[in-house]
Amino acid sequence: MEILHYTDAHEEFRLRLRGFCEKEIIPFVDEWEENHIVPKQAWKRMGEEGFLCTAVSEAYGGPGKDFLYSVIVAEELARTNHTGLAAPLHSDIVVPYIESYGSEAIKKRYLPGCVSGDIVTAVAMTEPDAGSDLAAMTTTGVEDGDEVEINGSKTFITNGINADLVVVAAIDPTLENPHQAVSLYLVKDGTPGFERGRRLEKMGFHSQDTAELFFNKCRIPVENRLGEKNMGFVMLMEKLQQERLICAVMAQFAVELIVENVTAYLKTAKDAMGKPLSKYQATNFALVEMATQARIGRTFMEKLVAEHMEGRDVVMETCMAKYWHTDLTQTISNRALDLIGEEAAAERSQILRPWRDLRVLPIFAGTNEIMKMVVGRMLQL
Amino acid sequence: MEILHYTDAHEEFRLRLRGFCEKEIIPFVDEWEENHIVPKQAWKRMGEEGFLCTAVSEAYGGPGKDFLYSVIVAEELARTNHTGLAAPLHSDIVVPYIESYGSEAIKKRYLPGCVSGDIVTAVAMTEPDAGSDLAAMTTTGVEDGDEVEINGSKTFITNGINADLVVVAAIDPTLENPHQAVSLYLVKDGTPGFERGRRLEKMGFHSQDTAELFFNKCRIPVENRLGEKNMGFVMLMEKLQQERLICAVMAQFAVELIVENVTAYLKTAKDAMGKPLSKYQATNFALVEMATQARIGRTFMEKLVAEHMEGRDVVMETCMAKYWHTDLTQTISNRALDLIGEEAAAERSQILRPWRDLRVLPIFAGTNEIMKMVVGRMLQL
Amino acid sequence: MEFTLTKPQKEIQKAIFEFCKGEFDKEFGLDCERNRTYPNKLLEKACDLGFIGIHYPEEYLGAGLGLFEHCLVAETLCRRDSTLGLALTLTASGAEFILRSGTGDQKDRYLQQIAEGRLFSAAALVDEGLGYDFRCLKTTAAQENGQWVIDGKKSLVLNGGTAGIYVVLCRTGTETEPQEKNLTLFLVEKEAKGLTCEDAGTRISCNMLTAADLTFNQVCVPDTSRIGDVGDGYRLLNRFLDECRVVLSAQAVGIALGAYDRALAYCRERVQFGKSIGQFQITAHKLADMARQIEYARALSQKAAWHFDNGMLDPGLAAMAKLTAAQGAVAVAYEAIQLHGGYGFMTEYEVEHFYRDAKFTELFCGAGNVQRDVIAASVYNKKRS
Amino acid sequence: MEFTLTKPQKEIQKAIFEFCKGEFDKEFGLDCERNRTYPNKLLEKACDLGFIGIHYPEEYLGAGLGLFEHCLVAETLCRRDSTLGLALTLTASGAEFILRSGTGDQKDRYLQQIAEGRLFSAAALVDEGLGYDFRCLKTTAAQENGQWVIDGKKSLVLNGGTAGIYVVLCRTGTETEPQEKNLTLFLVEKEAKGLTCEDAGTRISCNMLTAADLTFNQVCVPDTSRIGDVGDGYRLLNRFLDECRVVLSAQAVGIALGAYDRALAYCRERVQFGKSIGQFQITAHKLADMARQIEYARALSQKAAWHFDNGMLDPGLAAMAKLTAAQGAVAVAYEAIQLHGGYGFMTEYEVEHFYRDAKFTELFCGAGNVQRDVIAASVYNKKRS
Repeated sequence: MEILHYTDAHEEFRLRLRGFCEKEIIPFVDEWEENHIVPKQAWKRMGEEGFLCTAVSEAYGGPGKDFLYSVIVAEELARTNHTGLAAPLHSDIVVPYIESYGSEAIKKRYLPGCVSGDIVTAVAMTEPDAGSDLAAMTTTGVEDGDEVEINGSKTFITNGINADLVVVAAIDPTLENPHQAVSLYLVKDGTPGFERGRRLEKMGFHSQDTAELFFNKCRIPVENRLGEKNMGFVMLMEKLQQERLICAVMAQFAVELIVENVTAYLKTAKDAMGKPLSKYQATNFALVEMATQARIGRTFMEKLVAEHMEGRDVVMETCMAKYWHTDLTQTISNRALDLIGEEAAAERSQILRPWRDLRVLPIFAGTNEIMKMVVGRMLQL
Repeated sequence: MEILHYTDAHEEFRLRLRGFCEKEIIPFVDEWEENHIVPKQAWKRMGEEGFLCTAVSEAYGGPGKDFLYSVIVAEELARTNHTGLAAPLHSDIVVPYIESYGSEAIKKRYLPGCVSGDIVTAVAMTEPDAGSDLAAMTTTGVEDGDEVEINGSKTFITNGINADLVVVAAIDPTLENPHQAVSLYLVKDGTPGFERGRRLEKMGFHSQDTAELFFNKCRIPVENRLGEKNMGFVMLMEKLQQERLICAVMAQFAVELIVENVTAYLKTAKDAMGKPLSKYQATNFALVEMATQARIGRTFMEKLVAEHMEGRDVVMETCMAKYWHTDLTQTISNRALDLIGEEAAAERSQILRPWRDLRVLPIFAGTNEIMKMVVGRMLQL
Repeated sequence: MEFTLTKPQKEIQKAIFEFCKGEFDKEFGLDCERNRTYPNKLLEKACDLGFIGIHYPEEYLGAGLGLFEHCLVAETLCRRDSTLGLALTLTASGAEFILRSGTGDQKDRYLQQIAEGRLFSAAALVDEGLGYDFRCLKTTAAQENGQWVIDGKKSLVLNGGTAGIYVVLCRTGTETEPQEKNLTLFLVEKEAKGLTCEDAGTRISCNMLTAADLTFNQVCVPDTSRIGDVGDGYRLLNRFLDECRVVLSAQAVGIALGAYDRALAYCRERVQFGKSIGQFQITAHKLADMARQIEYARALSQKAAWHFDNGMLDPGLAAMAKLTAAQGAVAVAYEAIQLHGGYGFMTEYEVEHFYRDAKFTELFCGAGNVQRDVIAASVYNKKRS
Repeated sequence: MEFTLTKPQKEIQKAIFEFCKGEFDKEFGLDCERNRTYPNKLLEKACDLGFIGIHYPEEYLGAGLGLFEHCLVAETLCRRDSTLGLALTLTASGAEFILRSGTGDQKDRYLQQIAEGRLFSAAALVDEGLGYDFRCLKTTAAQENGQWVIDGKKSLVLNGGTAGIYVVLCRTGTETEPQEKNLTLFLVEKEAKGLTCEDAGTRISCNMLTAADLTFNQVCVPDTSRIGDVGDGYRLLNRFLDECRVVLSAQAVGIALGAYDRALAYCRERVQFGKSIGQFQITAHKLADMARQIEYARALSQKAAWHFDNGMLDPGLAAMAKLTAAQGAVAVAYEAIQLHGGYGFMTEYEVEHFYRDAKFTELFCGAGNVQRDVIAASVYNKKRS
């Protein structure tokens, strides 16, 4: 039985994207890693080819395709062995806030650009002192008349440098309960008082422009608010399922790529007597175990994708998957290095980059500890 | 999406079986564990109620139902927290050899009894010096005229004492290659030269009568041979998928029962201040992790059941599942004891028995190391 | 630093190996466990040879040696037979309270008999259903005209029913007082009126020792039965638990060694696919990881014992040694079973009871999370060198 | 047994802590690593203070102390800054061959310069693509009129390109001869004609040190450059690997300690949900397990060093110490990152480079399965006491 049903249209899309990655992404990945950023042009090309925001409806310039297209984009991008061109973040995490909660005017104004790649988006939640504890947020959004003034700073913002449009979470300082005081605002590049801090140096994700953002008396029109005032937390909650599912999907594909690569490496590499390393029993069993975990992970991931597409509430299961799948990336990538040995310590081995990049998966989009807290609550433990 | 589709008929069957277990099994489990055997009468009752050999076709007195009924039996029996009444072994592992390979006469003679519970079956493969290495088998089957003489000994035979009919693997001593020399024979209780050795004392599985079997100039009619002469290994291979799948299914249900029980225990037990132990963060996270593993295991198991029912070749996947799921029973049962602490060391805690019983799962029906060898070969590592 | 046993220590080890060779019998051990009968003769011999209570002062028939030597005895006995080894080294459970904190009179009264194996002792600490949480304990002791009256229930007390004396942890202060102040320890003799022991049934292992649930109903003891000061129970309890955990770590190391010895021997003999299974890399690596786990667990266990003898044992180190050694023993015995294949699950091949005994050491005196709480408390506010 | 450092050892530890406090600078270290520039001045100071080559004989400016003290230096430096610590203690890679097996002339020629930090050395052992399999090595040395002519390729040689001397493992016997007989070691100076070094690019860590692929094309060396006897290379290689693994285990322990120190400090300061995150049980338990892993890895590492100094080091013990300490360091640094949340992934919070440096110790000198092979070989035929 197949859990997911890919049509010919899906497969045609996948092949087109794969060709695009081979021609326009993979050859430039090392350069992007060097530069610690992906050129805007690459985003634009993705948009031109129809690889961004595949879910945005025709009304706003999108193709209005199903979630499987997002899964395909995540899978093919995973195979480019870099993280800078963070299309899933843009298409499946940030843009949905705009499409779900933006006013008609906002949607008409911004969504076509998001689809075309002219507008790169980012979401700004985390603050220096508000990581796992979002309620500790101190960035304020004070609405007066038809304007909102935003003050505060955000950190760890993916696409922080490239972003033309940022969804910013800010709190109403006049209210007691932070959970009922957060609103989401759209801040455009170039708005006075909106400044970008330094690009942050990281263990991995080198091709991705992670940065701090500062808002200093940053005034925006009130119509740039997404959804109801002070309903920010509710909106965040509503979007959690897809956000966490996408993390699990990315993790699963990363795992499969590593297993594929390390297996190929160890079947090719030979000992002094010409025996393939994969025939050493300890290595052989390790590869079997990794293949098994990848297969089990794939099945669970596919089931959640199917249920998500059916519109079912699988928030708890996606939290489980976010932690389980991202943890799996750690055991698998560490084991891959161990099996290859010293040569894996060189960047030229290509197996090292995913090990560096993936380390952040158990941390971002809600640490795995937070995932377990949420699941624990939902299980009423 | 549901991977498995249980009909009302399935559910009605499950409820009937659950009621039966509550009335006729659970109250006697402690006694059976004491006696190290399950009374024949219990097998008979299972048969009378239609809980044995649900897959055997009407032609031979069975109901000819689908594999989901076997899954239901495995699940409900798992909930009786004992292993003696090994219906899955009888119904889904041994009897299929008879139905698939027995002559019409043999099937007419024995299958109705297998269904009614008048005949309890066992399969005798393992020998003192032929465990993982079946090719080292030394039990011989020499056919002369219309009789076969079997000589040798077998060990670790489940239902060894209760068995009325045993499928015995024996080797033709005149042939070179053991893989082309094994035949399967049916030996009836009471056949001269067929003797049972001592019941083996074990770490767990106390209600199960594991024994040695001896064949000393044991002569049976040649028509008791299952299938072609010397095709034993091929027949074994053909049945491996279901055998290993059933192990994974049993393991999965054992895991779910433990998670359910330890969670209930820790939600009920309170510290000196009345705080439920499940609210201690370390315990809370442990329960979340166990629940997650159970859920992921369930998804993979269900997918394999569905594919098995579709008649697809998932031998490799079932080998993966046999090792992965039975290993999971070990981590889960050990963790359950750790979370409960000293009280779990007492048999009265009920959580101790599964820990003792399950230890054999990674060993029987092909050790998990053998599973990995097989998968490694199928992956062409 | 120095990483070898002294000559006398090596001799103790050797003496015990010989004792076990002569006195331990597999079938006998299995029978004792099956029938839940204690090997009294064996204990007597071990006592005569001075193995039991080797760390007791000479005046109480001990050898006046350290906990390190006692641990060496426990490790070696458990290695030869995990079940007999535990049975021989757990008869004095709770006696540490008397040894470390008892009055001269209490010592004179009990320690010698214990060292002779004529008297079993038991530590009755855990209240029914409360585990290692000693805040506002339910078992209480109230002073009534010069006596103490004890009421309460203790669960799963090892040696309960056979012990001649029980060291009982009671709350003598109010519920609202902190546990550091409201607990006191008392000695209760088995004949005490109002004390009833109910057998707790079979357990994961150590079934040749008894275990019982105790009920104290208006049990009166004189003030001279008090161990330590009133309200000093919690401090003494923790010192006791530290010592127990160090000994448990040594027992666990011995159990791991015994399981490893048997697995190694089996892997050398057992032939499958035309070669001894030890020749397969996957088997060799299992043995390598088993040996490695034993090596570091043993180093940590010995370090903890040495620290105890030098008066510098930190509760965190005791808990680390216990958790590491117990986990190691469980992992090693687990693989020992796996390496034995079907035989591993069979009683007669012994490794299965090494696995059960290993798990016992992991659960006894607090399982993983209890130990982690202790370690965390001791490291969190400390600067480590 | 004894489980404390001697007074002099404690003083060494203290002196290094002070040195680090005064000389180590986070930004400086990060810059060196970023720009792949070696901190020569820092090395000179460390040499002047006698920290480097502390285990060398006095005539070569060493302190004539043991490997234990050298390990203590390495552990302490790595704890303060894993990257600088590794950089300072890996410049003499391969020099152990000279120290342990070199001729008097070879020692006079090189050891002092090494101890002064004026000369880097490198061990060129691993043939391209062959890892730690030294059977019928492809790099050969043939005798031609009194000289040896070396041909072959070595991969990813640490200090390749900067080292003044290379210790090169060559096959001098036939392919059919066992490795125990057909290998020989030679000293090759960097100026040697026919030796070319190609930078291997950036690596997981230690980028302030160089690494290169070496090509030996008809490189001629006199017989006086031979280390040990002809055909004795394999034995010396293994002694060398044993020593390296013990030192690596100490570096790994230091790395783990450093990551732990930072995580602990962060958990005390960082407030979320109204309390410092160290107050959450799950955090406390992570810290407890980190501390425990460090404790046993350290005990094993120190035991191995002590065994080396007492001439009783078993290859299995060296491999156990290396694998245990490296795995521990990786696990501890991993959790240190996790406890830092998003900051853990950021370079400026340091723990990410501790994690990379920890992984380096796990991969260097043979990863897990290489170590397990060594351990298995040493335990399989041995009776353990």
